[in-house]
Amino acid sequence: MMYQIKDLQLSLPDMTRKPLLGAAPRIEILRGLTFDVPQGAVLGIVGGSGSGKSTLGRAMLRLLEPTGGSITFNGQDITHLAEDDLRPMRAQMQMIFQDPMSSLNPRRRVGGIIAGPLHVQGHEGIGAKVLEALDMVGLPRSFANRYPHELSGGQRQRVGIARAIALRPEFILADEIVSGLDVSSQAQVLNLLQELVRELGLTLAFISHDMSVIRRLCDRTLVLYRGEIVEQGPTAALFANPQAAYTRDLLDAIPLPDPDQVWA
Amino acid sequence: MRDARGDIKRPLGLRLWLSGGWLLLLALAALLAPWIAPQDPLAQDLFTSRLPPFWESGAEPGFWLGSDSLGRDVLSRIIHGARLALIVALVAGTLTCIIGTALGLIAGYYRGWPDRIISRFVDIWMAFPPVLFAILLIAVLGTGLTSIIIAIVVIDWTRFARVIRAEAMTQGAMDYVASAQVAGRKRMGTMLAEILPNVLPTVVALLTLEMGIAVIVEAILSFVNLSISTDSPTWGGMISEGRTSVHQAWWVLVFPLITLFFTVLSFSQLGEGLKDRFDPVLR
Amino acid sequence: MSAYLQIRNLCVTLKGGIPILRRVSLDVAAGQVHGLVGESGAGKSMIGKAVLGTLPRALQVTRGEIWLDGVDLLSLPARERQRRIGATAALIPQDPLTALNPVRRVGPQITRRLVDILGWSRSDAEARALHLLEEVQIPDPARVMRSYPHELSGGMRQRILIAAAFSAEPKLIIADEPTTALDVTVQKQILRLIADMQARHGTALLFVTHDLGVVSKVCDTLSVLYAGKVIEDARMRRFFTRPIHPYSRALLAATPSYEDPEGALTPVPQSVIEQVEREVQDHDRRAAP
Amino acid sequence: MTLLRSILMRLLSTAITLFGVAVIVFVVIRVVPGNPIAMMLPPGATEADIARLQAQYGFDKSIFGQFVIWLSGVLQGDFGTSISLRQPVSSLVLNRLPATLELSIVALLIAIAIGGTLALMGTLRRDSRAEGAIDISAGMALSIPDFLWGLVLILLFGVLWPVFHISGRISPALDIDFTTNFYLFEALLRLRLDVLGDLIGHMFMPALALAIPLSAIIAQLLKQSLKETMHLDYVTLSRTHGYGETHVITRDALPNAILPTLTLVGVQFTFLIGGTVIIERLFSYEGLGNMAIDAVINRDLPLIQGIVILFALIFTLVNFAVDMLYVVLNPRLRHA
Repeated sequence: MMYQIKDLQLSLPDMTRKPLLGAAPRIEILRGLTFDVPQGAVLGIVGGSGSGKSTLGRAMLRLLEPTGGSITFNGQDITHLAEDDLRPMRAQMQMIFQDPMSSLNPRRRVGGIIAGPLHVQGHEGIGAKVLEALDMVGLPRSFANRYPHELSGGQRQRVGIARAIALRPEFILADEIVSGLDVSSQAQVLNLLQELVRELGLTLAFISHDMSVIRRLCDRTLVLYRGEIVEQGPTAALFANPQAAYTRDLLDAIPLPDPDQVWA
Repeated sequence: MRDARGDIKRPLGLRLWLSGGWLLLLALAALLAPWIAPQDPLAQDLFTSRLPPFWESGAEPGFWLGSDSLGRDVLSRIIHGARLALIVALVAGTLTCIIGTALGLIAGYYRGWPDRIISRFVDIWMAFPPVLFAILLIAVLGTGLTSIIIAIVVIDWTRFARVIRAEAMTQGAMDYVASAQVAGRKRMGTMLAEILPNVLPTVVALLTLEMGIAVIVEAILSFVNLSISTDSPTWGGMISEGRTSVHQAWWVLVFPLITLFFTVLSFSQLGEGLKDRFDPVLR
Repeated sequence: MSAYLQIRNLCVTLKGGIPILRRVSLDVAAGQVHGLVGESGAGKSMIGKAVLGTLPRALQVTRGEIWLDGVDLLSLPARERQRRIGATAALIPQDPLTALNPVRRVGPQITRRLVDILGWSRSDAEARALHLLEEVQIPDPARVMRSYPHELSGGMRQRILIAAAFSAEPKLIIADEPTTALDVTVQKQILRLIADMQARHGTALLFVTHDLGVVSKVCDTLSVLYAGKVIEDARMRRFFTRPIHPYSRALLAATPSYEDPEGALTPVPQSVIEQVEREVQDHDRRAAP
Repeated sequence: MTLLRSILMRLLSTAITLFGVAVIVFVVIRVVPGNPIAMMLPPGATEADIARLQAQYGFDKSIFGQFVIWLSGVLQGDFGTSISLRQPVSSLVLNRLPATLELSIVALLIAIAIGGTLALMGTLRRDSRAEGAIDISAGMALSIPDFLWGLVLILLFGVLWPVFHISGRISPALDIDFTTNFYLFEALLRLRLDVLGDLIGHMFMPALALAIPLSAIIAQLLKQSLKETMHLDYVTLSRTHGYGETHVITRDALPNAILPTLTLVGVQFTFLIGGTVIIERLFSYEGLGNMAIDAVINRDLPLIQGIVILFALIFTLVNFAVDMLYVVLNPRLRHA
């Protein structure tokens, strides 16, 4: 198992309701999640706004520290590991962010952005690895000299992917990475991701609010609703025979590009 | 905000050329003062007192911009005064910038207790009227170049700390910072390699602004006779003298004032110009 | 004159001459929903903005006619045009979070145009607003009228905006991506509400969206745009069963549908993009004097 | 509840800040070289005389001891006695305060009037040459500090075209007995238009000098904020309703756009009040700032302390008032 997550809880202090003395009350974002991510799996995490899916992603990468439960990555408990101890493991777990405008440093060129993690993790032959990563995501090598704001939305998202795969991690978390894209760029990015998973043997967790995209890409799916897992299982089964009422609502609400769909 | 600024077509080049040109001229004047000043700036001669500038009747050759009530040449005093003004601008501006930026970055990026301490000091500092604070410090430290520089740094570091703290907080919330953490970068490394380049254009604009302010602070201190000893010419000292005799000899006030005005304006416009010109995101 | 809205040869350019809309023509009849589809930058929102007179300052209409309820808006002086638009058309905006003034209560935001622009009495306007809030299924409308926008959820605010849009019985409503900011379950409710209200009031509706799924649920006819040019005009059912233009076919092929997970998801092929680009250039050449 | 809590938090924070200011100024001025007592005695005073006075002013105790004495006095409203003027600091300071307050408030009003007008004009003519001109002139106006504007104004309206008084607060020849030191306010209440004119003639230049940089800041911030608000959907909606451009800007965009400007203007207003120190000196205007500079030059420790604390108090009160105004204008906070 790549990830074993047991009874994961996470709450954040609500500073707007902090009393004069004493601690602020906490808002529970994740309320006890238990699931596994097997080696080589593509796991879809789906839910509406406020369901806690992004918080879950950031907890899995330990950008946030859980308040309860445990996260085991490759057999090691990382729930409360200090940042210094996490650092060497970071090479194995990477992330692609939702908004490439915010996740790509505007004052670095594309080449520098992709090289960043390689530098930090002490790789050698960085120049060659950067070009290789650009090749893999289908961007021309000349893009290494461009700034992020000179690229289109789909191209920026490819830079984000290139940065994540340059380290050749075992696990990648993709947080809503196609939600801001047009359908044609979305199709390109999804196809690219599918290809990379196959070629590099990646394990992928894919966060999305779009059931159609999840269906296309993921072999397992987990449905979140207000910080709880309401349903999880193989994607095909979950779509064919949804158990939870919320899953059924979600599926029913999707407008398919099909005039004959009964949308009652 | 960025988009709106990008839409406005500004004569970028002209602004940089004018402000840079004036400051260069001033720097040359300061460096070459003993050789290019037509008169000894300290030489007093009651026979040449209150001479008008060259185009008025009664002017004397060699006193191009006239002379003050003690017969000292206004132009020569302005040229010599540039030395002190520029030294204060460069040294005090740079020191203030380094200290204020460092504290602002730490407060804005690390948050927590460093932020609480630094912000508290900023609050206290903001409750002082700056000019009064400066005068008070000079009274304590005694007059002199070093005292002026120390006073400026002690008073104005908050200008950088406040602005840079806010910017660092905004930048710290961006995903590229989270991305650096995912890559395993240390916090100090992220601050220097990711955040600092993004606040640098603001730092540059603040730095040149601060240089202009340093010149003004020096002038204000000279104005209330608290700058450096009276035998070196300063623009503020000239303005102070000119203010009292403005009805008899307007030129004693006007020429140092114009010099000061353009210098302060050039410093601030230089910063804005550089910021717009060399920021890859704005272009 | 059957159509409430007729657009003829509408050209909009960026100052400096870069074309944004290239001779767009379309009709929307009473009781009909017309979809405007295209990828970002195709100019679909600009059509709605041109009709409502809210184009960004950098853009200008260079030629064409916009007939709204029998009057060519572009032939009217600016002040009168804006009044005319206010009396006959309405907008359902994209983002319910920024579409209500945060410092004013909800009620006056619905009623004030009825009073200020259309000369209703205050009590009539309030009665009308209450009635419409009930019609869009808002519980306790009297209380909602007195609330500030931040006290209401996104879905609730979008309902209020729909009610406000219908308040003056407009001939035409332009809905600009009205559900993009909402969760999919809320989107369904809102889309249904818009469709119901539109049918009940017999309004013409111009529906701007990037989502072909949404189009298939609410539109009767649609125009596909690319680079400010209408690539294909179609009735809705015909478009989804027999799209004519290769670009339309490519867009459909790129849209994921969970019913056919194994079918390949095809990005718009380069050859199609080249073809459309050629067509746009030919179009410009023919249009040039 | 939340509102009350945040008010309490603010008061606590204000108290800490004021305490910090008191400590710093107390320590700093006691490092000033030179014996203030020696300066006030006639030549030939004996050691015993000096010691007696030292004891009278408490200068024979340690800095900490002096601070405790001073602080307990302050808490009872006693700020000590001025060394140079030999009067209680509190009455000296309170006599001068109205002059400075009037000057600051008039300057603020001028700044709001100029800045607000420019911002509205710039928004009305946005993306045009007129807006560019406003941007450039505002950018230049705010980079020149009040001190220089004061000198420029003296040249313009005192020498070139002498229509205003370049020094003082009021012409001594005027026949009026004020009961308060709020001359402007009192002249207005008593409808003494001649006195009012004379006061304005004195106040115009220093107030304008203080107002110019602030008006440029207001123009820039408010215009920025207005332009951002003009892109919001509710403003677009209002346009489609048939409202004219002026109505949309003043009625729809302005109430919302003012909020972000307001907080920054609060801080800038404290800078303006701080600016009165040198501006009062420049125009020989008899306010607190002018007195403060004399106090420093005369090494009048109790007076310096009193003035600095009063300035700090005014600054924190201004910030507090701005925060309260923000809450009142923002329904999101009002009901929280």
